Amino acid sequence: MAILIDVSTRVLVQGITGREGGFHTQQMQAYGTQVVAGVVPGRGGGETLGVPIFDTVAEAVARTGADTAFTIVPPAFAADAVMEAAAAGLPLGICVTEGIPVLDMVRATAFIAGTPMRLIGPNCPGVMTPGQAKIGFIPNHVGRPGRVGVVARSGTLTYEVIQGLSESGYGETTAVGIGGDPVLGSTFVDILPLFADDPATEAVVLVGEIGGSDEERAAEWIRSSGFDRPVIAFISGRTAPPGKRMGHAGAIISGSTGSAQGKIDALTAAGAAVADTIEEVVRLVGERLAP
Amino acid sequence: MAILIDVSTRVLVQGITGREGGFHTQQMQAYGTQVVAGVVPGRGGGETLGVPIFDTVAEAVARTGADTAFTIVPPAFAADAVMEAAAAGLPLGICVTEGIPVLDMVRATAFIAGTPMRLIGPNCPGVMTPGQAKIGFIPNHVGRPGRVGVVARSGTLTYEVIQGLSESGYGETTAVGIGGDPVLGSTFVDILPLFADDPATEAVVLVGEIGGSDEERAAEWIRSSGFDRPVIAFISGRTAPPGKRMGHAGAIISGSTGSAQGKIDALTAAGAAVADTIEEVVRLVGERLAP
Amino acid sequence: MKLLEYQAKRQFDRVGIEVPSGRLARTPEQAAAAARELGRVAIKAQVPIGGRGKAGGIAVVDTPEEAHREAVRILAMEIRGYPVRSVWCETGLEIAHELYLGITLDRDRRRLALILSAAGGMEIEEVAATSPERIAKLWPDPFAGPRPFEVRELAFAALAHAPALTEARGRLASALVPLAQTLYRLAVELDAVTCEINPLALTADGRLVAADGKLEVDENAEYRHPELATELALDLEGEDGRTGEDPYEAEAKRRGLTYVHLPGGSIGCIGNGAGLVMNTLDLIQQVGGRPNNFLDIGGGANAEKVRTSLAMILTDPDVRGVFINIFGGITRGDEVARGIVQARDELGITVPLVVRMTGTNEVEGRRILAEAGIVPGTSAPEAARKIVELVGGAG
Amino acid sequence: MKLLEYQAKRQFDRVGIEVPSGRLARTPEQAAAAARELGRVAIKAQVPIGGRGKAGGIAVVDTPEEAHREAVRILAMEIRGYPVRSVWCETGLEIAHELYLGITLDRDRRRLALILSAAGGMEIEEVAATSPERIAKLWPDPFAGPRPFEVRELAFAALAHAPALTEARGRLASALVPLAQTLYRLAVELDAVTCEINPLALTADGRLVAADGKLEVDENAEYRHPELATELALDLEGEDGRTGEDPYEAEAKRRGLTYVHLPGGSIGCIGNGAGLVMNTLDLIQQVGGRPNNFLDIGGGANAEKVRTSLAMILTDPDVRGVFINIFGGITRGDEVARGIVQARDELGITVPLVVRMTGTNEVEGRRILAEAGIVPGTSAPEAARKIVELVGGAG
Repeated sequence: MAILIDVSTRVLVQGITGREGGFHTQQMQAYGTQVVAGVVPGRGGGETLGVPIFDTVAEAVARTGADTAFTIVPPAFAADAVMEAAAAGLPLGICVTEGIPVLDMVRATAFIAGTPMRLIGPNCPGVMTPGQAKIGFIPNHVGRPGRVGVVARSGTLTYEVIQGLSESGYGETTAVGIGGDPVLGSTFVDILPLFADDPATEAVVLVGEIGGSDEERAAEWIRSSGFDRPVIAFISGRTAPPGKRMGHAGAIISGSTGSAQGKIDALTAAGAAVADTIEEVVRLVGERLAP
Repeated sequence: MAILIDVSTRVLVQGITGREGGFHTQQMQAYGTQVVAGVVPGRGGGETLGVPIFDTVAEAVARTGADTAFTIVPPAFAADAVMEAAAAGLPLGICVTEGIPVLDMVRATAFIAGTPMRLIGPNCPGVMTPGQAKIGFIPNHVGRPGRVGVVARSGTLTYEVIQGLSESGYGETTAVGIGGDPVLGSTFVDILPLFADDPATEAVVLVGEIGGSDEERAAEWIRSSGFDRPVIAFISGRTAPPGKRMGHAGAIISGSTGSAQGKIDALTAAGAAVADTIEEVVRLVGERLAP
Repeated sequence: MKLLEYQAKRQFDRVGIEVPSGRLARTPEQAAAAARELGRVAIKAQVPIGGRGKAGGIAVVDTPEEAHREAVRILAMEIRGYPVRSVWCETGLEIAHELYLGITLDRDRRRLALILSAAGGMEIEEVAATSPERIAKLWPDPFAGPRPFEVRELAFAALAHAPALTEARGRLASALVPLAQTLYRLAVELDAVTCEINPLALTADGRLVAADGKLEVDENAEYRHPELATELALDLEGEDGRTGEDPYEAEAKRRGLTYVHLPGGSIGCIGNGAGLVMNTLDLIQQVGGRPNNFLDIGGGANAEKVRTSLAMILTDPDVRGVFINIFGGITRGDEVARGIVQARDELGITVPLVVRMTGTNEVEGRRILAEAGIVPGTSAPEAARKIVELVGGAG
Repeated sequence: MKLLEYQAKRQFDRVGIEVPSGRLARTPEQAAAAARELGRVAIKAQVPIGGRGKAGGIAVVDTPEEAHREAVRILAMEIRGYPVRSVWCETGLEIAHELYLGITLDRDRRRLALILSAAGGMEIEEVAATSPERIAKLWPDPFAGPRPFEVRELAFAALAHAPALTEARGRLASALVPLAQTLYRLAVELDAVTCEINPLALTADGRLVAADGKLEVDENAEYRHPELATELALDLEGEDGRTGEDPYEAEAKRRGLTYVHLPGGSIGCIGNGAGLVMNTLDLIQQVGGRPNNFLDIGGGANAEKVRTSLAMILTDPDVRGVFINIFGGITRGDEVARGIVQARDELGITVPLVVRMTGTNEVEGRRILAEAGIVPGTSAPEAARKIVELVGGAG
């Protein structure tokens, strides 16, 4: 079992002829992900990497039955690309673009709220269901089919956690990098219920960081929903100086809800085990999984 | 029985302290309509005509249980007033204001589409359920409780029809003046189904005019819905010279759908009886009502 | 309120939509100067109505002398009733393809519609009627306006029917995004109910240029754009004050009345509400009379407005009787009655006045009329028969 | 990007939000001239940080001589690290009441929030914490912006807690509608994540005036507002090029790097991805080391960027070793490895380099490093222990 993507997922790539778009399409194909269409306005009718190209998402969907958009276009065009995919009726979009103006995402998320789309990202590493499919940047070799769900804000820490879980033999059901921007398509509280509905997920690792209140809201959800699987959390940025901008637009300490300690306290109070290091994350997962 | 308004309707007046607002509030009170609140920003806490005034619609609704807005404010402020009433959750709004910029109504109708409100108007004479309540301009003495539903674009022709039906003894269930603007909250196809659901309405008089395609769409609805009561129609403006603007922004002949003959043909084909004069309307109603 | 071509183009230019270089000329000398400056130009009559090309209102000239001669000719023209007050002298374009891009109010959808076709030019209406698939339409969200992807979808749909543009479609779609967004913003800014570029010229060197423009502003929103109304009035009225409109209608507009002249008719008509007045006209015609006008005093008119309206109607000597049809709702019978009596007395009206009065404050209104010797009826058909009887039938 | 007060006010003024009259002065002479022109003025230090009043960066003066003297003093100040480059000389207001009006990004709601309070001034944050009911909030539709009735509702909610304004609330609500709409449009136009008027002064004669202003532009959207960035750079860097920022951070910004300096630390840190670098800092600290910086090469960095980053880090002589932590995703190990080897050779780096490398193209990357004599690890905690061992612990 898995969430969001699996072996049947049919991916459409927006920006497939770009340098990064092409490289990561190849990586996804190598992983076994079904890439069924590319969309590049004005280049419809062509082909790249064995994938047909279309002028519009609507046409690509009509012709290929794509069900998931992978958006990897420059920041100035990304919000519009996400809206195009949402308007075409796609139920899932994954946008990895970094540096999108935040008001573009305010408008894009408002728009997709009126469509069937669930958006992951932007500025996220994507999603991997080991052994089935991956969409985004997560390195192909790190995942291993298994028992643990992963949801993380930081891209590289997503990789760290996946690698740790894989090397220890626990493996992952699905790993979701939700991204580090202030305005995201999905936050922890949007992803955790999906794991709750996935019987194969025996525990969840939540990787947060300073800034915003997504971790606090996750803690509140864990508490109020009666989520019945162990949650192991990790919060990065504990040594970050307050008020310094740490690269992720979201990672600014603002008020008590943004601090690492506030998040750790909230998660602990909700029954999550909070680790100090990635190694400890893996150890705590092991202690909590049924033998 | 009736549609839209009845003896239990609780009306809130936006613009109650204006010259027209005050006069027509008195007329409505004289008719027995329950006017429970007025809204005039900055004059909350006051009272006029025995009606308490509030600063906002939301407060007026919370404090008085008003369920219908009567909007009689100058054109520059009317669309905003309608949106305020819609945002406050009112299920019915009746806006009589004439001269509202059409793009204001484009925005207002888009806004209220996301609210519970059904809007009648703008630039309409309002609604009367004889013997129970009236909201708007329809003269108090013309109506008489009875058997016929009336839906009309022109205000004054609404009065003519009501008077004719009343004097002939048939009377009305409810008469609805939907207004003459190009962008309306409700058109014929929005009101006809309400009469279909009202067992007391034994026949419907539809008063259209040149311009737009609302009459054609009404004909299509009558045909496709299997509406089971006689429809007697009247189309005004048959001697109007093409291309001349006739005061109602909507009454411009534009393409074949806008012409009087096109409308008459469509309604006739849908089984409606089309009269040449108001007197004939009344006669045709009489012929079709059960004795 | 329909703007003239050059006014529409000035608006386009202001918001960054490319238009051909041009100069407005109100005299042949100015036209010659424009040709001296710009070289080969088209001299185009500025009238708020279509069909000027067929009427001879456009000429292409190569020299200042020719420009002068053609301007003399065109400035002396009257096109479908509109005297030509000015000409727009504009450089030509090397046009590779003519597209159509327009915005108009769609009543049924309650939105502005954005319309694009690769089949621009004079026959766009015919194309729309015979090959609707060649016309692509979009109804943008009224708050967000057209989004880039929506315009691209529109563009690819429209260009799919123009094989000559297949290669260029990606570039054209990209160029149409800001153009359509700008045009839409302009329409919203100006409260336009029509905002059209036809043809939208794709030039030989790949630019998109507005070769002609139409802009019509919602009359209910004119109060938000007083500068446009002022500008237009200046352009339509020459030094002689002739506007090209029916003189009675021009006068009525000056007096702030909603009036349509029906020349040759003998019965003046006044009523409250457009539907009622239209019906009044129909009634008169049905019993063999000929109405002279449509005059709607609107809702809530006072005595003064009634007086002004009666005075207006009687400026046409063809009017041999007046039918006043009042069904008071927001309009009050007593106010109307006072206006009628005042007008009769002050203006010394001698033609027959037939008044039908019912509705709000009708008792008081009828009393005022009766005291002044005017006997009001309550039935409109009867009143119509009476005025036709008094004035005589059609012809 | 935080604008200075006078820049924010210039934006307010441009869109029609009233601000007090003022002049920018970069010299005491200009300040004296401003006082001569405007009379009694406040001389206000222009620094992109709060607390300047308490720091002595504001003075009210009555004469040009006083203005000169105070400008000399304030222009010599450094406020929380920022040298004062200019002063804003502004006329005073007769303030009857101080309100607060602000717009800021609300992450949870994914919208801009419009915030209004009748309790404006310095203590607004305290009011928000202790009397939240005195702060009214609105989250306007991102496409439509705040609608008049929404602003009125906001205004009546905020003013309900200010008995002194009860009588004036209707007039204030009316005035706040265009003000809030204009401020919101400005925020959207400038991609502002904060746009604040505090205090919003209600003057004795009933006007609403922006007595102070804060404007922060989203860094991701700076490319849409190059003029603002240019203007701000001119104002922050004096003739000596000092910006008031940490000199290492200023240098890093010039080089286009995402770098935060942690003065006094001994271990330079480089990683790909903010989360990973933050975690790298945490790891070093956990095993007793002191990181000198945060440097995120971001996703997809090439060899050149790695070289530039290493060079940057080593400009601080306190750095006695470097930890490079790479978990390749969009970043490719081979590119990073090439950059490390190039940098070491070209820059002649002698301090220890510890590289942790895994992820995309790690095999090729590790081969390149190994061939160059750099032995990469794959475990971050191990690598952290190693660099701390080589450099020595904290202190």
